[in-house]
Amino acid sequence: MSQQITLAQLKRWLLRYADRIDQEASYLTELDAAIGDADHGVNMQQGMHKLRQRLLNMGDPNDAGLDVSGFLRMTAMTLISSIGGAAGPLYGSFFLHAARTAPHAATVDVTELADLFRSGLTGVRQRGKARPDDKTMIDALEPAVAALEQAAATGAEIPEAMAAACHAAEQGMLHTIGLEARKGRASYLGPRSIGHQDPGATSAYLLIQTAAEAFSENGVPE
Amino acid sequence: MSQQITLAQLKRWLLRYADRIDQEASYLTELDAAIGDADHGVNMQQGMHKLRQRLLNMGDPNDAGLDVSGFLRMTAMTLISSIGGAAGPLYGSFFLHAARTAPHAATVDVTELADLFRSGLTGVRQRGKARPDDKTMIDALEPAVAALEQAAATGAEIPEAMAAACHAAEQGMLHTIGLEARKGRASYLGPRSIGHQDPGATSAYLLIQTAAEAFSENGVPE
Amino acid sequence: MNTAHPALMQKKLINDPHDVVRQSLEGLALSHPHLLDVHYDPHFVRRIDGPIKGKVTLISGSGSGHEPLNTGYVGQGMLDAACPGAIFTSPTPDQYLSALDAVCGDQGALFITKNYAGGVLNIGMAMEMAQEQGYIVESVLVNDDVAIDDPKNRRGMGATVLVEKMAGAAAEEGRPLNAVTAIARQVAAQSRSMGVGLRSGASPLLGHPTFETRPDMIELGVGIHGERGRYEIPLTSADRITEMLLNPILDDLPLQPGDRVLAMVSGLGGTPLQELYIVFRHLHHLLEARGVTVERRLVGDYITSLDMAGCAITILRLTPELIRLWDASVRTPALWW
Amino acid sequence: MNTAHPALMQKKLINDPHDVVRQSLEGLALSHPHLLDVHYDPHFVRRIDGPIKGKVTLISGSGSGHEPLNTGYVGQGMLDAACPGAIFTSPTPDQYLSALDAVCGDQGALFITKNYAGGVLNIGMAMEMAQEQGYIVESVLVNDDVAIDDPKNRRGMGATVLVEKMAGAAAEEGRPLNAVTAIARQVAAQSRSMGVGLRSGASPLLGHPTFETRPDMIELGVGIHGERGRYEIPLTSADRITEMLLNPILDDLPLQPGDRVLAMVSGLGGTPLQELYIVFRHLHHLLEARGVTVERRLVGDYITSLDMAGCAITILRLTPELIRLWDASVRTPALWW
Ligand SMILES: Nc1ncnc2c1ncn2[C@@H]1O[C@H](COP(=O)(O)OP(=O)(O)O)[C@@H](O)[C@H]1O
Ligand SMILES: Nc1ncnc2c1ncn2[C@@H]1O[C@H](COP(=O)(O)OP(=O)(O)O)[C@@H](O)[C@H]1O
Ligand SMILES: [Mg+2]
Ligand SMILES: [Mg+2]
Ligand SMILES: [Mg+2]
Ligand SMILES: [Mg+2]
Repeated sequence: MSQQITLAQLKRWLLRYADRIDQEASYLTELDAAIGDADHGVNMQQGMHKLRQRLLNMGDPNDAGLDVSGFLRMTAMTLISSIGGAAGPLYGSFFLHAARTAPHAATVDVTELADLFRSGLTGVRQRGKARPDDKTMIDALEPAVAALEQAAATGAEIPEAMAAACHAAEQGMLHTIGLEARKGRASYLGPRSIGHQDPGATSAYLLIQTAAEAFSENGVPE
Repeated sequence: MSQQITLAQLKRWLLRYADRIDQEASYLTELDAAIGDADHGVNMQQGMHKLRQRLLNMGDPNDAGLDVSGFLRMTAMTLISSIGGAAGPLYGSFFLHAARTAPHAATVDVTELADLFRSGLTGVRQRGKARPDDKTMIDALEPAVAALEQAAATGAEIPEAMAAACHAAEQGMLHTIGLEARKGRASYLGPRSIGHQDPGATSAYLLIQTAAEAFSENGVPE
Repeated sequence: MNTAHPALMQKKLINDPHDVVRQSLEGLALSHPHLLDVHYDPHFVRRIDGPIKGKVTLISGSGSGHEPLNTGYVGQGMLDAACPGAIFTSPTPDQYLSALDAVCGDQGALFITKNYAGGVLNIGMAMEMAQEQGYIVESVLVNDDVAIDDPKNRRGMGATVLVEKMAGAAAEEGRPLNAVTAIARQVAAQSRSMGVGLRSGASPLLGHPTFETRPDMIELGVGIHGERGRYEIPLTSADRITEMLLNPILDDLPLQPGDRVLAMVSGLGGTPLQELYIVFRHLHHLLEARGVTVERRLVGDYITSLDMAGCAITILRLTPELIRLWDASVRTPALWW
Repeated sequence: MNTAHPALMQKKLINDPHDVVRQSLEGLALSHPHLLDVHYDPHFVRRIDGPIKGKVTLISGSGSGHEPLNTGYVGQGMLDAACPGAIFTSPTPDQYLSALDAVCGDQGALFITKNYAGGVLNIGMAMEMAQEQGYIVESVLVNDDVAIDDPKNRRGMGATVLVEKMAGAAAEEGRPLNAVTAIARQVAAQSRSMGVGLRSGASPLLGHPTFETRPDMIELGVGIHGERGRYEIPLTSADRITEMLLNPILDDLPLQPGDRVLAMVSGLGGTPLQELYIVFRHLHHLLEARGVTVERRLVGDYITSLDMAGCAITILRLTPELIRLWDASVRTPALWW
């Protein structure tokens, strides 16, 4: 059997993401101050704080009777009800759509992971109607998912596949600097949005990055 | 007969004061910004601008049928109706009371001048209820009038008497720097008013200074 | 805090920056105990006398920091509830749903939101959930900001106040949901706005101004989220700025001689009334010079962007019906007649 | 302009700084054509329906820059006329006299002014001239600012709004001059205020802020003329600041459990409503904790100091009669119920 990502790892991912968001909140907010409304870090922190509380209260997700799909769905609902702004529904849609594709099982393998990430991305795209190069979180997520899919197709193990996804997300995030925004608040600035890194692409990169970290460690106890 | 100050000289005095106020308006306003409400220069400019217009429209005061008393009264009414704030009624009272003491004649000598300045000062004191060392225009006017009186009593000619008054006004103005205000807006600052020169004492010094200039020149045509 | 520019740090009358929205709502509730009731977690502000039978329910939502919008427009003749999000952050779907549960009468509900990605996405989710629960709901998107060329991408600005007032009056008259929705859409369609920022405001969570303007420059085409404008232009006279705000509005909403309008000048939070009157003065002159009658007017802080200095102009083309709805009695913290 | 500190230069929506007062009045007139009429040179703003037979006439004056005070309080149930001086400059006696000529009915007039040297001196001259011309006039000086120890030297602050409202209601009821004057004096005597400034405003004529605050310091005990406060103190929480504003008020106006008050928080022009609510919230808690009932309340920009950031608290001890006068109908640009 190929390597599996456990529910415990999914949980560790999101706890780690919550911590990373706390660390980077003012950075994200400053990025948003440059081309948006200076709230992205705060919004994400608010949502991830709520999610952390739920995750910690939940104990072992298996004992809580959750499978991967249910776990992702719970994550989605929590984020939707606590982030607000553009990021809330978008990250919410990511997890909601991922949950739809995710197996009703306690683990996922790399192919399933790629599928559910793709599905999540489709959710973000359907909800937000943004396309690549619109200077949004899509620009980090799309290359990450593509890299993950490719790695999975070529039989890569999880750490390797996630490292590729993480690298692609980072490139995508950096690529937003040169773009003129066509979606979201930054689009109101027109050409003045060029030269600034998109805050949502940055938080999306951190999401992939923490996933890469959490999915590559094995059996580390909570 | 002793030296006389003519109506033409009185007129020249106030025109000169109007010009000096224009030059020093922002200085006076900055002084007021430090311990008051940043309007003294503007207020004085407003009033002296109105007065200048009247003086220029009037032509020769003698032809306008004015004596010294009437001339000072017209000045008072103009300032009262156009300066506002504390300075309007106070400078207005100065000229109103001076007019009461001034002769119904076309000229005044140095003793009469000292009398009418004293009377003007009394007007300011009655209206504003301030005493010396309260950090107000009184602190420039009081020593100036005293010096003028003393010079007149010792038989000084006008230029000499006015030079003494001007010097005393300047000393009085500078003396306000060390004082804590007890009257006017600066009093609200309490001890924080110390170390700043009083704007009203400064405009009062300029009033005496321009008088000294105008009364010492003879027969310069308008 | 922007320690690099201590002189530019923004001092505020707040306690913990994270408590600003909640404590401000508590103060609002205490300021208007006879008009409003505030619910916390999730946050919404409701008319004290709702739900009202036979009346369409109006619910509006937006980020905090635009006060009095929207919480100040809750009351008779206007909103049944307002959902305040975090600062500059659209409220979440469950705020809308909780408000709906609390105030929805028997005639369905209209959601009003400004056209921002966050507003649209959250309202969209709220609508889906409300419909799943059996509610009859409609929504209107306000997109009056002509600083943005593409109408579909235009931000909602001052027209929001006008939509809420006129749709509120229509609801109060007992008109059905489709009619109230049509009024709201009509007001939105006939309104245009444009704003200018002279000095950045500061979000309490940021602690310093969102951006710095250069000494002689100002921001033309700002929204109400403290962001920079579409263009940076040299500071000029109030009259000239008024023209630069009105012209793009008129390019987009061609007014004919004889047309009657509501003209609104809203301060952005840090500009005194004195200056708003100076802008309104010239705006009035410009409109009357085109033969347009300024039939109704609103000058003051009605939709703000925290403590940004500047203002926004909104023009609404009126019909006799809209005038009647505007004049109808209203009793809210911020509009009362 | 403060060229040494270009970043601190204050940008404003004005044309020529010398035209600010006049153009702002023109904008006010256009904003409220059904309520007000503005007279220029000398400047005064009058009720459109005055003079009113059988009613005592109320005239208030103060420098410009405190908007909506006083021009925004002209109308039914409040002032018959307001005389706006230059910015921060008390109006001249002939402004009062021209206003008197225009609006005085047959019951005499009450002049209301804040207790500043300029206010007192100009009103004094106006009274003398009016009496010479045969008018029956009274005056009331408002001196509610407890930042100044000596009551005789205290500035007039927020109590001015309350005096104008309640004396206005008494006049509208047809009470005679001595009774209206007594009400006005009672309100003034039972009111106390204290203000805090977080950031200096800027007079258009100065072009830059009146003063600079140090990064972590604020000004406690400011008036409404853009001046520094009585004390410079470190920036602290809204709750703590509220206590520092309320305590000196209570030292001077000892309230007993069971007392009923009107509590007002007025922004100084550059502080958003959001923060005023946070101050009001704690003010309310503090008063109720002492057993004092906050019976009436007013939160918003009612008496300002151009674009200064900060606020002032005013507390008025109420009687049943004062409550009735407060609740009486009023129709002015800034207060309307
Ligand atoms: N339509 C969209 N599709 C995808 N991502 C979007 C869209 N609109 C905005 N975003 C993302 O959301 C980020 C901003 O999120 P946030 O600041 O939390 O919300 P808001 O813009 O409402 O203040 C942007 O940086 C961008 O990456
Ligand atoms: N009671 C007073 N007696 C004499 N002079 C006074 C008195 N009050 C104020 N002044 C003078 O007036 C000056 C301020 O004038 P100005 O700034 O024009 O008026 P305001 O204080 O009303 O703004 C002070 O600097 C002071 O010299
Ligand atoms: Mg944002
Ligand atoms: Mg002054
Ligand atoms: Mg936002
Ligand atoms: Mg003054």
